[in-house]
Amino acid sequence: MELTRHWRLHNQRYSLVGEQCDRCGARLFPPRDVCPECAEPAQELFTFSGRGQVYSYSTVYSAPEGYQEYAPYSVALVQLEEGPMVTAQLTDLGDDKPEIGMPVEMVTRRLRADGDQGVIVYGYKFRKHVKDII
Amino acid sequence: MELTRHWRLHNQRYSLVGEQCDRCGARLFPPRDVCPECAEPAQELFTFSGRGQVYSYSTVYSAPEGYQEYAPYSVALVQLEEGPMVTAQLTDLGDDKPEIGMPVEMVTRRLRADGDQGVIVYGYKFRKHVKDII
Amino acid sequence: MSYGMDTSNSRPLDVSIIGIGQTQVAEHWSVSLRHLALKAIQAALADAGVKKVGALYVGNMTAGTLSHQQHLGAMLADFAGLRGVEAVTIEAAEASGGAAVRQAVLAVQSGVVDLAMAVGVEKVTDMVGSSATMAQTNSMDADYESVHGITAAALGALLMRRYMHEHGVGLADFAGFSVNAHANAEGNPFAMYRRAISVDTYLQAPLVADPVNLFDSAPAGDGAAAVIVCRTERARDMVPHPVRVAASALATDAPAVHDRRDPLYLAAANLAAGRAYMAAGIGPDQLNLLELHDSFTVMVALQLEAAGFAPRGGGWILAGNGDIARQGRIPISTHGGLKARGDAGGATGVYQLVEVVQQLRGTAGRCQVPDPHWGMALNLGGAGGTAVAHVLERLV
Amino acid sequence: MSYGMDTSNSRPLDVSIIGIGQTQVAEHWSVSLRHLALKAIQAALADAGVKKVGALYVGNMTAGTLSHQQHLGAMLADFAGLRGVEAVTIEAAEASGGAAVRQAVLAVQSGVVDLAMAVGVEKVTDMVGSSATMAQTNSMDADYESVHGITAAALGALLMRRYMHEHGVGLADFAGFSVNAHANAEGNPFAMYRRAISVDTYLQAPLVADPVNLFDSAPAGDGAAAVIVCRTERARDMVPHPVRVAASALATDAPAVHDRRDPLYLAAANLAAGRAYMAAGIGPDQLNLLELHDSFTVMVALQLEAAGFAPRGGGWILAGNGDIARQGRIPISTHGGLKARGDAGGATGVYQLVEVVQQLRGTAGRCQVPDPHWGMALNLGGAGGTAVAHVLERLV
Ligand SMILES: [Zn+2]
Ligand SMILES: [Zn+2]
Repeated sequence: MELTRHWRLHNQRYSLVGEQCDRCGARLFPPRDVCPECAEPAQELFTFSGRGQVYSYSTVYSAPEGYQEYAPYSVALVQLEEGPMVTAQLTDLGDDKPEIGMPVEMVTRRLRADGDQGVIVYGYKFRKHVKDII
Repeated sequence: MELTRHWRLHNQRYSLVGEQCDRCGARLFPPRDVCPECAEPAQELFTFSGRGQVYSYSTVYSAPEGYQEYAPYSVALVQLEEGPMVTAQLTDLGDDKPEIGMPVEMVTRRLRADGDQGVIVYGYKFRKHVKDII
Repeated sequence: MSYGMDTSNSRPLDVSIIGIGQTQVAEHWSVSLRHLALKAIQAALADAGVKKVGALYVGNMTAGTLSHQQHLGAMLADFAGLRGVEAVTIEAAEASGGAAVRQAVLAVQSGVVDLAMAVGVEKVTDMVGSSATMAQTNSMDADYESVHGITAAALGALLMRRYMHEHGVGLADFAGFSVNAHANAEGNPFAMYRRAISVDTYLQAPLVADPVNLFDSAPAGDGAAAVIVCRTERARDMVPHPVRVAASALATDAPAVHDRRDPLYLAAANLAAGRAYMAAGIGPDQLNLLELHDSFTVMVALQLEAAGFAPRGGGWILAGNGDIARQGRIPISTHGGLKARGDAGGATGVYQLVEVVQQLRGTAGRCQVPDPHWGMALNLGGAGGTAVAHVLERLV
Repeated sequence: MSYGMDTSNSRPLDVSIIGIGQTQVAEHWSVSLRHLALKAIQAALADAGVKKVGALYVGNMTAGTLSHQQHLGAMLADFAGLRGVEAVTIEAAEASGGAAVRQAVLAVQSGVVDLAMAVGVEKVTDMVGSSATMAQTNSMDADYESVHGITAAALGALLMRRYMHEHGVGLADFAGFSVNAHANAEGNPFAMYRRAISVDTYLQAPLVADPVNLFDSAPAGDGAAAVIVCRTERARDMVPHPVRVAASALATDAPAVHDRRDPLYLAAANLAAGRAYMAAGIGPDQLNLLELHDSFTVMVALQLEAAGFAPRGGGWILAGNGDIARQGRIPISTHGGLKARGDAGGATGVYQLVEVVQQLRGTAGRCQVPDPHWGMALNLGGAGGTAVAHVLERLV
């Protein structure tokens, strides 16, 4: 059972809550308390917009335990518009093929079912971002 | 799945096959290829009688994954009559309480069922040895 | 008493401890492994008055199985703002922390690394129940111990029952070890349980694995502790109260109890303590305190015997004769030990050294032993398959 | 090219390798982890002509998760007839082996340990399928990488696709790395696959994680390798052909690729190689061979760039211009590399050093590079979160 490990990450998984460095202004996701740019404390919370673009992508055919039922699935490095990069799955692709530079937005989806003890983990994935209708 | 790990130990688990040191005659179980007494190679196989006595014993109430269905169960250090000591469960105790010095003999029993992938592991346990009827 | 003939590990060292840090041992449900480690690392950096170190040695045992996380060297270096720095994990079961400190000492002694940090961290509450129990068995022989459903508590129980049988002692004879540890923990703000217990409480505690009861064994908790070492000459310039690492030794024994010639003899602890005494140029009589690995009360008795404080079969006597108290001949578990400070698995060895440093600095508060000059930490892995001994000396 | 400013790890060493041993990398179904390690340990002891060592450093990554077995220091020391000896496990993901060698070097350099052995051992076939795949992800960030179902192959693929995009190269441009490794492995009796492959075979290989195909990635196998080090002066007396450890360096980066400023820049490899060059007093041009961590072809390109053999974005050119061949400017994967000798996880770094020693001794048989004087081993953990560099020199 590993409920608490996932519960601890609730704000990150559901809302992309990261941090901002007081000193250099760097925006950090995942949050890390110490700014990697200037080594100063960075504990001011900052919620990311969830918009970004695909930096790179691939497909997992041979999945680890807990992910086999979803295989094959698309994974990507997504560069958020505020700067940081995140690792995540691409979802809701339909017939679209992912491509580098494709605009994406964060959505909440099931990440995995946790083995025979059944903890289901939800969190961010990214889907193709369709321009806002004004 | 970890079939092969258990299959490798078949001769030890089912028949207490150990080794004897060519040089100092030490009998070794578990087998270890290098004699801990004289650091010489010890690869001559030696099958233990399976008889011995209880060196110490205890009861496990809070069992690890894979053993919970058997708890509480008795465990012991058994000194084999040929010298080596082995760690094993005591079984078939009925109303008897184990005691230090109690004569025991090896029997084959189910050790564990291996999680959701269902590999059942058999091997040695020890039961109270009733004097042979001649 | 024989400590073995090997003197290879007994060269004089030129290393001192200049910084210490620790978190409380507790069920830190809301704190991740990396955040726990960060707190101890930052506390140690602040204590030493430095921003960086040249190498980071992480002592950890269960992160791979309980948190699905290895590669902690790179991860913690990066997370603590030390990106780029040399960093690896040292694992020697529950002796991982002591072993990490030893690697830090060797790195500094080699002249290659200037400032080295050892951080012990253990996050045992990422999984609970039988999975957690299973992770603890990874220090045993998987093929010949764990497969039989043996637990750490059962191993302690097998040793305790045999000890009682061979030496004709009863459960009550062990009570003093537990009572002493809990009494000492009252003064330690980093302890998991800060409440004294009575002999009666001990005797009436529920069984964990007969004859081991709840107060014979140590409660597992999350925790992190860190120390920073550098050359002694530099240490004197950097901090007002460096503590010298007079000796560091690590020895092993068969990890499986059944593979030992005499299960009631802790050969690795004897070797490590013996080498440490030789290197420090002292004997057990000169020690003013001893932090030992009191995972089970019987292990206390066996370590006191292995480290020269009692003859074979006589360790239990110290539970009742006042020797181990704060004012006694050889105070032990002065901050609560594993029993009451809490058992933070592979972080234990670093906690022990942090505590010895506090004692030698004279900053141990209500845990303070009167005016100590020498202290030793003895950290065990498994049921004694690894032993790490460090002798520390107050510099005046 | 910047190797960073830190010179703390660049002190001169006085350490040499006097013994090497290895097993074939293979699916050793019938051989346990301890037996695998024993073979390499005994081979190294025999090669050095010694019976014992003063310390044993075990490089391993997956035993805790795949074999339910940690505490390998005590276990392997005991099993190999070295009971009592100092022994611990060093873990730095797939760089565990190189890191273990570095600890052996530091221990000898410190003067505390006389003879030290590093043994890398990995037993990946104790579990198969998705459990084994999961164990490999322990080197990533569990909370922010593994939880998204990322695999090692997927990380390699993310880097490869971006590399192809930024530098305008195609799949065929990587073929030479794989073809070279397989050709070299034909002469290595310890290799997992001893068969040359053609460019066509490479191009038609099934996808593992697009664009990574079967021949872009390295096959996992069981294996063990060991080296023994001591002071150089003593080494000259003990064996006819000691090989000097001219430099040893370990550096880290963020273990998660997304945490790096530029995912296509291997900062840790750059730091480690740079420190090693400085300590050895040479540059990349002097090196006669390089064993690098060719877990994926794109990682070869990135390491060649990080270690000074190509400008940023130019590493792929060496796949096709002959430079990396046995007679080329900088021969790589001379015994097959991870790709064809096989990827023995945390044992890899020790295999690399065994192979460089064979080259410098002139005993590499059909793998022999002509008359080498300097060789380097570059061992990565994860996707470059840890890098260990060792420069070896033939003593004449
Ligand atoms: Zn900043
Ligand atoms: Zn013998």
